[in-house]
Amino acid sequence: MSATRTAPDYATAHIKLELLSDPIYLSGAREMVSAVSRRLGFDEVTCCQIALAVDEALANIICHGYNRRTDGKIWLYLWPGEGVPESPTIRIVIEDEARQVDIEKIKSRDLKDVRPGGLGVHIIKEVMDEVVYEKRQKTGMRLTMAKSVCACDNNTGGHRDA
Amino acid sequence: MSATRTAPDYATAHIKLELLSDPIYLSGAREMVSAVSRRLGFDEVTCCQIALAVDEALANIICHGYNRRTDGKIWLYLWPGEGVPESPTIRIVIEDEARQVDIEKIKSRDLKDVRPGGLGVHIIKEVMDEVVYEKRQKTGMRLTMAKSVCACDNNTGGHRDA
Amino acid sequence: MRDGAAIDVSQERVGSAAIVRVSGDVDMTGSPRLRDEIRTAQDARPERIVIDLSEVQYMDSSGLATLVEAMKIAKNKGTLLVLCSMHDKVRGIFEIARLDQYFTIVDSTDEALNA
Amino acid sequence: MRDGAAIDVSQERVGSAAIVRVSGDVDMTGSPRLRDEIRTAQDARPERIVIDLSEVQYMDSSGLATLVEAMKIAKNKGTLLVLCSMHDKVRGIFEIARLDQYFTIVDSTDEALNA
Ligand SMILES: Nc1ncnc2c1ncn2[C@@H]1O[C@H](COP(=O)(O)OP(=O)(O)O)[C@@H](O)[C@H]1O
Ligand SMILES: Nc1ncnc2c1ncn2[C@@H]1O[C@H](COP(=O)(O)OP(=O)(O)O)[C@@H](O)[C@H]1O
Repeated sequence: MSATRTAPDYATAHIKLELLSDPIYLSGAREMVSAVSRRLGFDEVTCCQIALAVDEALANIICHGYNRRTDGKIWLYLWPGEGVPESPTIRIVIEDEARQVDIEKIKSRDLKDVRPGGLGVHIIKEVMDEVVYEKRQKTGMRLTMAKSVCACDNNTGGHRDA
Repeated sequence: MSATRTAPDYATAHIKLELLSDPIYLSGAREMVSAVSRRLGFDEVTCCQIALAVDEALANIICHGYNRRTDGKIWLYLWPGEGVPESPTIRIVIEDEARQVDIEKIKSRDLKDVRPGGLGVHIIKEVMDEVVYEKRQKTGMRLTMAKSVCACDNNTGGHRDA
Repeated sequence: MRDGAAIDVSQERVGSAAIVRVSGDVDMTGSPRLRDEIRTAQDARPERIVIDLSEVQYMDSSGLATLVEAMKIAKNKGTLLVLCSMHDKVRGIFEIARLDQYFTIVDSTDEALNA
Repeated sequence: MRDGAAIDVSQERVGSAAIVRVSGDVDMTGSPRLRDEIRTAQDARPERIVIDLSEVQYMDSSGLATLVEAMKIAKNKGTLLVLCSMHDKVRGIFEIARLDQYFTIVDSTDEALNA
């Protein structure tokens, strides 16, 4: 989950969203991703889950990356998968210029140790098929997430047992 | 309605969205704008109207600017107004690299001459407070739109008589 | 290829009337499908076409264009065309376009079948 | 200054119970308001706190954190805390976080008042 990759091919993204690290823009970002997912062919539940993953990722960048500064920048890139609406795919890359943290530290609490907080990263990993955190070249972090639904299976993800 | 202006101060935009001129992304763009408008303090009806104006503007760029090519680029910039939630303001700039047209030609049909089509620009002007079309410096068009609700009036726009 | 439309359109025959039911967003991606379905309904030459918009949360000018075209054809053919169960949000755009008087708009399918 | 929260929270006393009603999106902007309202309810030391989520279409982990905290305080004070009328979309996130067993979740306010 922490492989080092080269930067994505930004130029091929179908959608690029740059927003300030202000929590008031979380809903705009997730509604956009949710609406696009729907048009790509994902069912309602999966659209909500993809939007939730985006919301959790952005909230973490705002809280942990920018320490709740509201003037930081966040970039979201979106690629639809090739293919039929029965097997939609979406790839999302989220980048920031916030502080860099060691990848091992990006993890939620033990689920059994119930206390407020410490669930965002778990939710992201549960809901998406592919989740890779990495440090960007110079500054900030990059999160790459992908989700596919195969026409042949009914598993829309999210409720698997860990 | 066709004053020539200098380019907006892109760097100060709170949100920048770049998307392909593919109609499947219309819903993502308008849902984003609608959600942001809601957080800025606009009421439900006004949020829908602002989203509608954005949708009409993007659809026109796709149809008339890019002649339905789906690989053109469109940029949307968004600025919130300063001020209290009781008097929200939003400013939206939409730009393209499509063909340039004379500003006088960007107008809807006479409303009395009922026929299919020819309503988008009318809707945009009816719904927003400020609507300015202009040619960009080298290529493409720019549309600047703004909407405010004054705490002191109940006119949320859109149903005025022309 | 995906067509990206978030719309469903179906039709039903009730006596001499055709009911066209739409759900989803009637925007540039959805309007062509609505247009096709209304055409099919019109080709069967019903006395009345009812377009049920109860499940439509969003419509833009491409939807208006589709309905204006349908109305023109209906008038030509002497068919009655009635819109019903429109949400306030959707009615707003008919008012902005001054089309609320051009169409017959009623509250329910029942009313539309008997209007 | 705008606070950007798209949430409304109110409360009502019904006998020895406090009902906290939430509507809107319980995300990072909305959760602090929910937290305040639950605190106020808890300070009045009711026997039971019912959190009515019927008008909540969206919740993220900040909402879960707020409710887990409320539950911890409730357990400390010997108050019963019950969640009710949760949408399936919202229940999904409780399941993902394995919190569906941690909370008492019922279908209606009536049930919550009598559970
Ligand atoms: N974008 C990020 N930048 C820096 N640290 C992060 C980021 N996302 C997550 N983390 C780290 O991972 C931890 C777990 O995150 P999460 O599961 O979302 O729970 P919480 O945010 O409630 O602590 C955080 O406490 C933080 O240390
Ligand atoms: N972004 C644009 N680029 C080029 N021409 C445009 C653009 N927007 C509007 N127009 C012109 O304005 C006219 C009126 O637009 P509109 O009122 O939306 O009706 P319609 O799109 O149905 O023709 C269009 O026919 C077109 O000639």
